[in-house]
Amino acid sequence: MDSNLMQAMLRDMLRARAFEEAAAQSYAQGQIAGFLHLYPGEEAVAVGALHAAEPGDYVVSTYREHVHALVRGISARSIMAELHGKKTGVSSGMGGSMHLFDRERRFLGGYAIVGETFPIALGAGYAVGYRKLPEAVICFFGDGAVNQGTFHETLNMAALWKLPILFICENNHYQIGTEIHRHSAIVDVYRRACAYGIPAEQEDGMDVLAVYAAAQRALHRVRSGDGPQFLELTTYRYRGHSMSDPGSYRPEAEVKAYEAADPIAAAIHEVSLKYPSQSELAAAGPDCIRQFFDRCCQDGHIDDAALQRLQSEVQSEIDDAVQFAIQSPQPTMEDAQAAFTQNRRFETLL
Amino acid sequence: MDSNLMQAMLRDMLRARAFEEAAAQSYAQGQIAGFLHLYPGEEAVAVGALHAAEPGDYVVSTYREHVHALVRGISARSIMAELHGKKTGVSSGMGGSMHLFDRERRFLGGYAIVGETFPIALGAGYAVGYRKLPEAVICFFGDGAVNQGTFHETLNMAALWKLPILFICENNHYQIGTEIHRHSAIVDVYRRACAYGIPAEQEDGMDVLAVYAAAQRALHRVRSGDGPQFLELTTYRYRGHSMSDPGSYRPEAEVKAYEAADPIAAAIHEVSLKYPSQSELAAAGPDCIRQFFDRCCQDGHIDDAALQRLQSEVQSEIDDAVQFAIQSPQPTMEDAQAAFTQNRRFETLL
Amino acid sequence: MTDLLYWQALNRAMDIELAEDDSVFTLGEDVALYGGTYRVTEGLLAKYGEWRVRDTPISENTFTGLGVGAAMLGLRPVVEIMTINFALLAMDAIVNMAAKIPFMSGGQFPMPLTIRMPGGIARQLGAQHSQRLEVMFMNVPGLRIVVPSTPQDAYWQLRQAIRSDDPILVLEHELLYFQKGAVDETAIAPPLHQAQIRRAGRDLTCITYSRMSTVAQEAAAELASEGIEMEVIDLRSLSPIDWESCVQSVSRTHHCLIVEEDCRFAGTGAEFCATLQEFCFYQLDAPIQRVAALDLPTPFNGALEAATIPAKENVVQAARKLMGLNQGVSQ
Amino acid sequence: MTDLLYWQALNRAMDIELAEDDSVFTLGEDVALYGGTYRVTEGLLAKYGEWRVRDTPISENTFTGLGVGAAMLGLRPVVEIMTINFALLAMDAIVNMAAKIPFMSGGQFPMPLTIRMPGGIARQLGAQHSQRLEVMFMNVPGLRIVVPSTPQDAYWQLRQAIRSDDPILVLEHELLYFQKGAVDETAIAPPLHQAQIRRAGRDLTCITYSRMSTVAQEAAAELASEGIEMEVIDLRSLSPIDWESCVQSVSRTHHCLIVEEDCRFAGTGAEFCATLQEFCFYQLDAPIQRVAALDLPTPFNGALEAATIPAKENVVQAARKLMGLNQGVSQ
Ligand SMILES: Cc1ncc(C[n+]2csc(CCOP(=O)(O)OP(=O)(O)O)c2C)c(N)n1
Ligand SMILES: Cc1ncc(C[n+]2csc(CCOP(=O)(O)OP(=O)(O)O)c2C)c(N)n1
Ligand SMILES: [Mg+2]
Ligand SMILES: [Mg+2]
Repeated sequence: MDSNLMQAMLRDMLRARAFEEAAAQSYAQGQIAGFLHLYPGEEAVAVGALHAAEPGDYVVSTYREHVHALVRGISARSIMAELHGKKTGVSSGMGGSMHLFDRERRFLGGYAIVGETFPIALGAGYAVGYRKLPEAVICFFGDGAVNQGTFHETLNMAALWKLPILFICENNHYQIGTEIHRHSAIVDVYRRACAYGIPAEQEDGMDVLAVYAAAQRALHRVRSGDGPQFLELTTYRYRGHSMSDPGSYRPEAEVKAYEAADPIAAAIHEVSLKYPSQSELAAAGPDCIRQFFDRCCQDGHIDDAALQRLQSEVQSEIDDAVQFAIQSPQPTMEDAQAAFTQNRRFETLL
Repeated sequence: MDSNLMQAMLRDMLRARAFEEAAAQSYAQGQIAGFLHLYPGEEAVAVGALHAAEPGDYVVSTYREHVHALVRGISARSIMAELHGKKTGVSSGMGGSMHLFDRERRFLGGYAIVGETFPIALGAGYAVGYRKLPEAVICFFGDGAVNQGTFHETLNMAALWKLPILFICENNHYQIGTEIHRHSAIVDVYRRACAYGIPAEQEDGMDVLAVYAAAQRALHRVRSGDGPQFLELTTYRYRGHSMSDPGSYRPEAEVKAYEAADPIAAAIHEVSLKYPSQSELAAAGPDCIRQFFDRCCQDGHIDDAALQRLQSEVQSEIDDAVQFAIQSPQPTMEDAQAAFTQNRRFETLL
Repeated sequence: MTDLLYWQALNRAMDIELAEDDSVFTLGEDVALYGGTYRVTEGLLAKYGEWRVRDTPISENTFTGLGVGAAMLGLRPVVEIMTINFALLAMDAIVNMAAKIPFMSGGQFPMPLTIRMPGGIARQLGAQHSQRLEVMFMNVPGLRIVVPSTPQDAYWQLRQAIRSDDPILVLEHELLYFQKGAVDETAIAPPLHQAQIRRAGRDLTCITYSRMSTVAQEAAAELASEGIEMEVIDLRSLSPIDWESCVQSVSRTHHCLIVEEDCRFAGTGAEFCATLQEFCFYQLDAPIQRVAALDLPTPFNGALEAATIPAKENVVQAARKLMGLNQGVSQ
Repeated sequence: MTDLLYWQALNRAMDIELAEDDSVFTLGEDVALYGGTYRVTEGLLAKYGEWRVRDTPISENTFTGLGVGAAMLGLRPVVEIMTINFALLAMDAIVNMAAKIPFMSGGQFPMPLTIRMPGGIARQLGAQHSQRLEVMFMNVPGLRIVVPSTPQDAYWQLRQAIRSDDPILVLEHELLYFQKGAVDETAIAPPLHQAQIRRAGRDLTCITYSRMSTVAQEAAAELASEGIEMEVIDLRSLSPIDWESCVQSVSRTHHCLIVEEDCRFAGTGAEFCATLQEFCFYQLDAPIQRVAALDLPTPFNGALEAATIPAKENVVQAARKLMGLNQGVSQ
């Protein structure tokens, strides 16, 4: 594999991790408010898949989309500024963490209502098909999202009309606190695609090279006019669902919920906002970044010194982004009104 | 097979046909208004399936539900009266053709929004499971309904919690004017069930004995705690989608729509409300009633004379139902208000 | 100037927009081969092909959302929801997506989406098929709503909606499709949201829209024979509302009657009333009155159904009562 | 009498109803193992088991519809929709099914269904998570809506809703869950839909509900220091509305101010205003005024977000202005 690509992917994985950790810190310091859904642990998915994409492709994502945006080429500055609600944010401070949009980079947004990415991707796919262009639409969603009606409705129409869409399920096995066994009749998500005749694969979402290869294959088929493709990438998130979720339902909460003598003091809310313990992490399999770095070393694409340089470059980029966000101006109510009405070509009465 | 059962099923098929034809006539005479969705051609489905059901089972149906209601044991009088909007109707004239309800016979209603039967059946199945009763819920729906999100959401939950539901798809290959190839990525509807691990079968819905046997097998599994089961019954409706639809999109409309020189005078709306021609009917396969009658004769359950007796009995029953409906009183606004508020145990202010 | 049925006027509007701009397309259940339940898209499949006139499965939320996604890529989708009753399945696409994306993206994405659907009470379709849900959309900032009551307005407003970069709902009415009226295709259209005085009058102002505009005009004719001159204002748009026209009229007549087919409680008329009492309080000689549908699901029975919605007689009586109400305490 | 947080009061209500009637059960996303996003169902799984406290997939329309079907079989489901924003996906189950089945069946099927959900603007959750959709449900005959603003009401009204045979929406508020208040579990509850005077006053009447009731009371305290005595009426129920209490108050004070968190245009306040101007027109010294949210999707930025919804200052100013408006022309 091409060394530049390997290095670029490693860099993006490091950027992704550093970005999210910085965001968590800003949140803890009260600089960021609202819901903040972080990505650590899942980096191989976004990085592998989006490195396989072309600039002409469209990307649709969820509320857990900072890393998709970052890898897609949106600057850390403008993403971080958006998380801070600033005017310089990619959505001008109107959208926030869950609603990053970038028209230029064909980033069609982060959506906060689970299941919305499907129809948006379907519409984009329809538009591409309509214009008979060689572009693809990449649609990200979680394992919990596949139980929304829109999943089903979308896959049917996408297959019926052979639209150029790559569906990527980021299966981190949890829908907030509900494990996949308790939300889905079938836990191998890719098997859902059989109901529509859509070719589907399951891949190790902790292995960025496997993700990259699978995404490339699938995108090739999409571009060849084979219609929609489906990729399930199994992964794991290290943090809770969002910054307001300790994530402590995994795994001891199950016991605790039943143990709880006093219903009001149920233990599952007491744990602090920290990472799982080393042993829990180990049980989840090797970290995707560590794993990829080892592979890069082994294949001679990088060494420890280069890694350190890379890490410090990445850290400066992210530190700069945070500074930029903090120093950026707040949007005004006039900015809000302008965002609201700027596409209005007709008069408004009164 | 038991002779009584054979005769009962034949009788119900005749009743079903006669009922619907009488309804069509009342509609043509302006006695019935609104949408009227008729069942001729599909009788084997309702009759076979519901004869396999127990009185303790629940039935959920669509706007095309007169025959389900009739076979379930609701009198022709009270169904016909409901179609006429009368106070003596099974829903007191408040529901109409698409909303037949009968609490006593566990007939949970006809629903006019496509896809609603699924969550209703799910809730009934949940209640039965909750009480650990040996009852089953039978959920009817069309081939067009499987593309609603509720289909997917329901099948997932039904399978996840192993609820006692028998899903029966009445596949007549059309969603109003849209043939199944043009609304579903997969035309063998039963294959949709694979996405939830629900056992599924496809059966000839024109053969009442095959339907009966399949429904019995499936209901047995449901009652044994095997969780939901899925049955696709292929069938054909002889009339248009409803009385306001000539049904003329089959098959010549396809040609005509493209032929139409003047867009405003497109031919597909010009055809009158009649049955398809003999040749079209023949192409659809033998009529389910004729086919079953032949079988009954062959097996010695009935002869021509008995059939004539049966037919005249059935005709009197239906004629009586029509007379009853016509002579029944209209509901009053007080009846409407009573239906609206009669379950209110709390005060209403002002 | 030709006489067209309401559905024909819509069909003409669709045809012209499809012809003039290849980014326009339409989709919905049975819009293509069948030509549309109310014939609005008749003949268009043959002319424009399946990518531009597309039959869909029964998947309202998603095919409406498809329109949103396609609009983000610069197409101008016209989504037909077969009846407004099914829009309840597509609320997420309309309210959470179409209405909010332009704003949430900081203005990056216009939303040139048109959603057409008939609503209102037709004849004995039962409670689930007899809804008037327009008020649900009025409270959603970012949506615009037009309610044409004549073939001419249907023609103009659908064309304008398709050309707008905002998401616009075009609410048709099941009982208007077969009404005939003159359509001038060369005349210059009034602004999309401007109200229209359908009949001038000095004694009281009737604010109404959609099919009730016809009912109100009939009532006005009857009232005139008794010497009561009722001005009838057809709003044509429910969001935004042309308050200016309403205020001018009410300031002249000092009496205001609202006629809507919507259920009365928290219906569209509540907003008309609330804003107008604010603007015109000191000009009003009596409280604003609403004539509206009963707060009851629609009964199937024909006579009861008719009794739930305003008829000419109800409007006439309310107007008479209002004119006699100049002093004394109401209720 | 104990001091409880709002969520704890709801939790107590759930616990008691589950204990007292085995036909009660609850379901929703993360209600069981996780104990509910706002802790309302905490501890209930351990006590009642999974059939009675059920985690669901993300399938709002269908699990709400499940509640409808189960209610038809005589269970008393309490459906939690995690936030009201997701109720847009469940509109068909709520509006077309729950609200209409009792009527369409000619009264055969009661609908003892409770749907709980928090709404309103919390803190920087973005436009899709900051909705107040209550007005959408008000226009639906057959639904009843309660909006408890205190722990005591939360406790009472949830219990009453569960015991009712009508479908009832219990609209909670994200910012109220961690408010503390006294809860008397032995006191007799007022009727479910009765409004409550939170503060008496002779000069003007403020009609409000849910979290804005708190804001209005703060404003009233400030106004009192200027000599303006504002009566604060907390509606507690949006459908039906206790007009009697409102009319009595307005007839005394001759001034009416509506405070709602809803977007102003066609918001809940429109109905309050429309009906009250009708009932009280001749007692009013000035037009009824509405203090409401801006007609704008909610911006993410914290300062802008706050500026879109009414704060104490806005209420104080509106009240002052209203009291100065006794003569002259408005607007
Ligand atoms: C329609 C809807 N229901 C519920 C929620 C609340 N919610 C936010 S994220 C989430 C879990 C989604 O899980 P998954 O799809 O697996 O994505 P993940 O968070 O694991 O990346 C839920 C239930 C929502 N945002 N939208
Ligand atoms: C949600 C919804 N969308 C559209 C309709 C209009 N409609 C009524 S029946 C029907 C076709 C249903 O086809 P299918 O499920 O195959 O049942 P069939 O009529 O063939 O028995 C449609 C589109 C509806 N009633 N509800
Ligand atoms: Mg997940
Ligand atoms: Mg069909």
